[in-house]
Amino acid sequence: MSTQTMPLAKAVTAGLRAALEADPSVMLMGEDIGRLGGVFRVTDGLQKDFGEHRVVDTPLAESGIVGTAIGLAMRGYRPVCEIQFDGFVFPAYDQITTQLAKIHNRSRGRIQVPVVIRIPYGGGIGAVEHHSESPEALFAHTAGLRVVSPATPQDAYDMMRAAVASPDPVIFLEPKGRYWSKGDVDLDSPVPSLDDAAGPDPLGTARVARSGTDVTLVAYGPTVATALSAAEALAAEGTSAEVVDLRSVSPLDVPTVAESVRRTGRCVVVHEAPSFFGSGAELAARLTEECFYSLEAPVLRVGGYHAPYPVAKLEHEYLPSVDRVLDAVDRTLAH
Amino acid sequence: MSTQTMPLAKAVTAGLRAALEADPSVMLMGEDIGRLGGVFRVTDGLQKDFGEHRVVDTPLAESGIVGTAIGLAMRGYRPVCEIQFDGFVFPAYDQITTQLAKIHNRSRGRIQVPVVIRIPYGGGIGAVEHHSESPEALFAHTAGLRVVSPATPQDAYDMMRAAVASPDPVIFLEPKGRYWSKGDVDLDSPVPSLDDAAGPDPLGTARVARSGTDVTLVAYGPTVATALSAAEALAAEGTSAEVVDLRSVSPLDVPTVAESVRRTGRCVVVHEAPSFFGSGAELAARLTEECFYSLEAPVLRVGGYHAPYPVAKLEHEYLPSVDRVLDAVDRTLAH
Amino acid sequence: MPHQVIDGSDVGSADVTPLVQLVAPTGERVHEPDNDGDHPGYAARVAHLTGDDLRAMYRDMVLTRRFDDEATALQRQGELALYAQATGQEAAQVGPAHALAAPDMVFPSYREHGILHVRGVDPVDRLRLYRGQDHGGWDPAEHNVALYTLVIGSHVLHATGYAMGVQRDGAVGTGDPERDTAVVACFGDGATSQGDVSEALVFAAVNDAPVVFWCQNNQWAISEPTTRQSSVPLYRRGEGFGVPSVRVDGNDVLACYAVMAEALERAHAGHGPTFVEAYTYRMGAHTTSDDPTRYRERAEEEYWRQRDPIDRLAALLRAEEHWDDDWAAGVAAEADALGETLRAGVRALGAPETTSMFDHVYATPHAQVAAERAWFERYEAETAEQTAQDAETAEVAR
Amino acid sequence: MPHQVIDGSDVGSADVTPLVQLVAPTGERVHEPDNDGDHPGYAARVAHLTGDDLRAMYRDMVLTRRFDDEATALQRQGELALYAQATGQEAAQVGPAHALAAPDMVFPSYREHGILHVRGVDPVDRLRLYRGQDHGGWDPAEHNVALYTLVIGSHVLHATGYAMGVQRDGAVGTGDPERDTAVVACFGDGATSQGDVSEALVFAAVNDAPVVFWCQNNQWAISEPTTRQSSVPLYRRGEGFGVPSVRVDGNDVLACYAVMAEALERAHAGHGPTFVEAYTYRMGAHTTSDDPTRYRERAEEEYWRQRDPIDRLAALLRAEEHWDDDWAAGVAAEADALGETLRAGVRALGAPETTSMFDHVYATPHAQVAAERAWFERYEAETAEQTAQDAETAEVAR
Ligand SMILES: Cc1ncc(C[n+]2csc(CCOP(=O)(O)OP(=O)(O)O)c2C)c(N)n1
Ligand SMILES: Cc1ncc(C[n+]2csc(CCOP(=O)(O)OP(=O)(O)O)c2C)c(N)n1
Ligand SMILES: [Mg+2]
Ligand SMILES: [Mg+2]
Repeated sequence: MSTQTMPLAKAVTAGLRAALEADPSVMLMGEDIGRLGGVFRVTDGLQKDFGEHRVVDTPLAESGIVGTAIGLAMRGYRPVCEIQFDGFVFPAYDQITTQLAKIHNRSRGRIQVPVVIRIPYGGGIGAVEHHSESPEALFAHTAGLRVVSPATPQDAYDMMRAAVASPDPVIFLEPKGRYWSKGDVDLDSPVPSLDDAAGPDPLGTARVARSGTDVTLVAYGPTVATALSAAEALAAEGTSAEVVDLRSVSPLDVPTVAESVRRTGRCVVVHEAPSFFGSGAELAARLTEECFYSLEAPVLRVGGYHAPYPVAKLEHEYLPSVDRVLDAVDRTLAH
Repeated sequence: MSTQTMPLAKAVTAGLRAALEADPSVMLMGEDIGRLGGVFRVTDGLQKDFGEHRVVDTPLAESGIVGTAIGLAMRGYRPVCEIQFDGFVFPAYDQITTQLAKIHNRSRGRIQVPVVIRIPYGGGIGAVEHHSESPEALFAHTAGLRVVSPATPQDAYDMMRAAVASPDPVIFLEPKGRYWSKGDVDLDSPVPSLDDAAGPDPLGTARVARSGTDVTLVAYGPTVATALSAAEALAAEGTSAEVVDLRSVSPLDVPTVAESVRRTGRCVVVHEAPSFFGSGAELAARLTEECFYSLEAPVLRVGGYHAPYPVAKLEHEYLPSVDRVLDAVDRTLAH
Repeated sequence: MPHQVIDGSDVGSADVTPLVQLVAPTGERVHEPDNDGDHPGYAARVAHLTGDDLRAMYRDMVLTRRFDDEATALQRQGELALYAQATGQEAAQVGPAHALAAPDMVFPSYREHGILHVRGVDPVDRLRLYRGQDHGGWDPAEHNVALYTLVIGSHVLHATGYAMGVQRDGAVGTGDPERDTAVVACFGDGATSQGDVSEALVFAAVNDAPVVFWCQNNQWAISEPTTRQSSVPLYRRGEGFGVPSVRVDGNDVLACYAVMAEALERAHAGHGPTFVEAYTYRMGAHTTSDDPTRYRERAEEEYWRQRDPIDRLAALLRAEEHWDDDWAAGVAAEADALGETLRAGVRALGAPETTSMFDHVYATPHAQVAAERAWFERYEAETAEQTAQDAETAEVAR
Repeated sequence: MPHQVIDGSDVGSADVTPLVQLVAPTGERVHEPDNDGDHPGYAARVAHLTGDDLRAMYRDMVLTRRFDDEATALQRQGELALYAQATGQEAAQVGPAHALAAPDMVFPSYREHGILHVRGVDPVDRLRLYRGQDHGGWDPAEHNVALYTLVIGSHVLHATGYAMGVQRDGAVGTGDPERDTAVVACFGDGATSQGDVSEALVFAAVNDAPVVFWCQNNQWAISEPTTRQSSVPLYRRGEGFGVPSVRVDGNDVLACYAVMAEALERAHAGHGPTFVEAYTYRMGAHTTSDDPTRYRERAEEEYWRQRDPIDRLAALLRAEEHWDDDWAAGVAAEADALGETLRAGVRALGAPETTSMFDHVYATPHAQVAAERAWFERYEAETAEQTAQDAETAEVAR
């Protein structure tokens, strides 16, 4: 049996290893990903096993990493770039937004740029400035990028392989605060296919993580566990919460969430990124359009504040907590 | 009498001129803003009048422009940076997001970085790739920045002076498709004060551009004129539309819009930027929270599509048109 | 690297830094001293070029110039949204293009009409972008020419990454001319200020990537002279990153050919990148939207008109008796034919399908695009129906 | 610029590029030939330093080392979230800091503990960031030291812009030492790859900005050796941009002082920027989170431990008879006292007010912040009340 229990970080490693083994055009690029194995050790051992030409320690320049990855992709490679921390993706923002996202379109489909940008993101690890941010909305607004975040080791493994297989660029957000959370991973699970237009989108389909009837909690990445804990607490109080793990921020699987909200009539979206102009806004707008007559209360949002991510000593006041989710559920039930 | 009729572009020029005259620490920086007067001639004549040290032709490097502007601000200057076109702001995105937006906070209020980033934005001028985009949502999500866009020559003049006077960084989005639209400008209007915490926020207060009772149209920058034309057409059909010109995207003047929506019960938000993760999403989410029991229909959005801004030959299919606004109003009235 | 040291005061009004020159403005060959070391001198690199070769270069330069004139006229007639001329830079484009081997890949900026012409990219396709009809226009794989990139400097990193891919494919240092591949990144003087260009030099240098940084210093970045971008000649930029660098007279097609040939040889052999500053002049406006009278002197333009690269090659052809009036008339006729093809072809380019704006946003289905496309198709159909109905009603009422 | 050419093989294991050195690792002065031209030689720039001056440098280096040790211990005890040692780089920090004039402004990266110490930034304040208690920690205006910047390279542009402001203020070339102002941008070998650093060189060069690019090449950017960032010695980077450049032995405090003194003189006089590569070694881990055993050899660390900059200065002091055991004991006692201050001070730093995360987001009122702050205050109050009620209920139930 190939099912193993492992932390989420190691499931990403396993996904990368599987991708490197399956396809010689796959390569990894980033700062310190070689001998060091990355600051989170996600690429640990991969340079030793696949060589310096496939697991590349790059110069300290994020625009250069993504820009050269684009060139490599044009030559037929499938580069997976590691950005060391969320706050350091911005030097590469131009290459991602004006180039990576647009080249397939610019070429009218003649060129594919299958680049994956791995970003350990989110807070809760007691870090200094720029090491705890959640930039998903800043990528989702730009067409041409897929933006995903796994919440479980199995999804980390499956989604990483699907991301590498994707002909479209993928912003792969790894919830670093959950890197050490363990779960079972079936290492023999098939690589989800992206070619089947009729089938479900393997990178864009939400997952009902817990069924419920009274309220829908929507989360992704690091807040799925928060939402599940909140659902647990609510169950103890007699409220049945459904938890939807989005997995993807672009596209959003609105049908799955809307189906849930039509049943429960209430919805709370939970993410670490600031609420203002965040994923919760898009979801709330969309759900209100789709479920107007089913909603008993406005879709509520529990997210970060419109402030720079605070100092580590305050991050637990900033991050969406179980208590804040419960508070929002109370408010939505009070309607 | 100091009221003159002038196109919006010239009202920006007048605002810059007034700011340069009023405060010797004000300076302009950008590519081709000197002898050429900028590709839109917005800075025409200013280098001649204020010298090469106050109106600076910079090297061709947007990160360098914003990064050195930050340093100049730290030394007590008030730089106004011109980004030549919307699509070229991204090389400066890191400096704007991780530095400009955060330095005041990082220093716990000890340092102010009063930098204005002028960006001619939006479409409709038949331009090539990267010359017609609307990046406001990509700035509004980041705390520490003000994001504004004037729709009239008077506002362009007043808001430019307020932006330069602002101790906070301002992303100043100039609707380039309306650069040649004329209006009256009172050149003696006082510079709006930003110090008065009790008074209305001179950079963050919406304006009711037309009163109405049946539906609220919310717009800013280039789409205000579109919304007004739609309101005109609706009036002919017997529907009374109120038009709110937001003027600011961060902050959003939710109270003004909510007050309107509580009266009309219906709302359509119109902007050129893609709807997905756009300003309309935030507004819809917020208005639904604030006006849940007043809304007769979901807040609808008329915006750009989730696709790169198209080739010039198709831009009028992409841009929110009067017809598309009318269609959305029909849909909201059908609820 | 051998540097041919010639007093540049003849070609640069202000800048007197030495640069490689093989043909003087008068059309005579410049005699280059023999080189020490392993590398042939630059003159040796053009010694094999026959009269036919030189005439082919001349033809390409003339056709490139005509392309510019026709495109400019089409823009004036409203057929193009914009156009950026290469006029004055034909030697700096046709010269290097003639030195390229078939597998070599070029990453142009937006003004490399001469290179695209030599590589065989269809002339009408080359104007799709400027017509506002396409963001690209041709298939990069067909002629090994990447698409134009309008964000200054970005593609220089793509070229470098592509070259890193070439290395991984083992397509350098094999000695097989059908196999060994170099990559050329074209950019301007202004572009050298962009961080991306510097980062490309870093990546190319530490990886020994087979890339040639071909910088056409046409002395202007829109309205800004090169002195706003650098206080020293631009070719020195490469050296600071460990990339061998050379400055060439960009109005001397043979010197450009020779310098590119050397750089390609290095790249093909697996010896890494080269940085070239081709010192030339943008004789026209930045684009059809630009007005150079606002920022530069007529005298300067006149000075450079006297140093037209096409005239220089014509002078060489005459001096070396390769010129032939019948042949020249044939080239002129070809240019006329090109003009006609272009006018007819551009006018025939229709507008793309409206729904095409939803095409190729992703290579795989994406729910948001699918939903918006479906909405748009419904909306378009309804609008069309409404328009038809309105017309009918109007008909009936009449 | 005079380049003191010394065989560097003694200080660099792999790299044998010449570099300025005034004190040999054994503690003897290196005899520098007289310079031609207007500039004094580097040795002349340290000739005025007295025994007291040298002892002051030694003291600052020892206190900087102790600061590192104490901060590292505090991190291990859980009092700091993270810490980045300067150990091994004391000469490359204390040397230049001693050369600074009062009005000069320093833009540090995140490892410049030696510079901050010399400039007088409060030691406890210097650890607020690393405690996760503040994103900054001190008032930049108080000691002319900007805040630490964690996005590699960004602040090098800020320094350049600040220097452009200095020029506009007329605070260069006045000859008045209280007025003439230079700006120092500190960054590492890894940072040189960032586009922002190159752009800063562009802006500084074309504007003749009074900025010194002080690059401490400590041979590692976390796990990557400098060969991953450049194929040539880093000091050459500046030259490619037209910025005079020099390489100095970063473990020789006098050479660092002298080279900085020259660069400052140039900046103060209005003669523009200088690029300095201070060739040194990061003796410790990158930060307390790092594990260098994964990527470098013990032998290399040992090699450099033998070349400790503090030992070198001690040897010089001994060789020139400035050493005094009582004085040395005094310095050690001072270091002990610093340790105590630090331990007590850091432990006493409370957590900030929870609502402080809404402070200073903007300097002016902003509706979104105001609304969220109001919500948070209500929520906090309710939660507190709820907790109190729960406690009461529990009390009653008992
Ligand atoms: C990132 C970016 N900033 C600004 C522009 C606007 N722009 C287009 S061309 C140009 C000047 C380019 O000068 P140069 O690199 O010398 O090339 P040339 O046009 O002279 O061939 C500028 C500023 C752009 N296209 N991209
Ligand atoms: C833009 C950016 N990318 C990545 C990082 C993560 N990071 C922090 S320090 C460092 C290495 C810096 O090396 P160097 O510039 O040599 O300075 P040193 O730490 O050796 O003093 C890296 C990659 C960062 N802080 N900023
Ligand atoms: Mg140019
Ligand atoms: Mg280092």
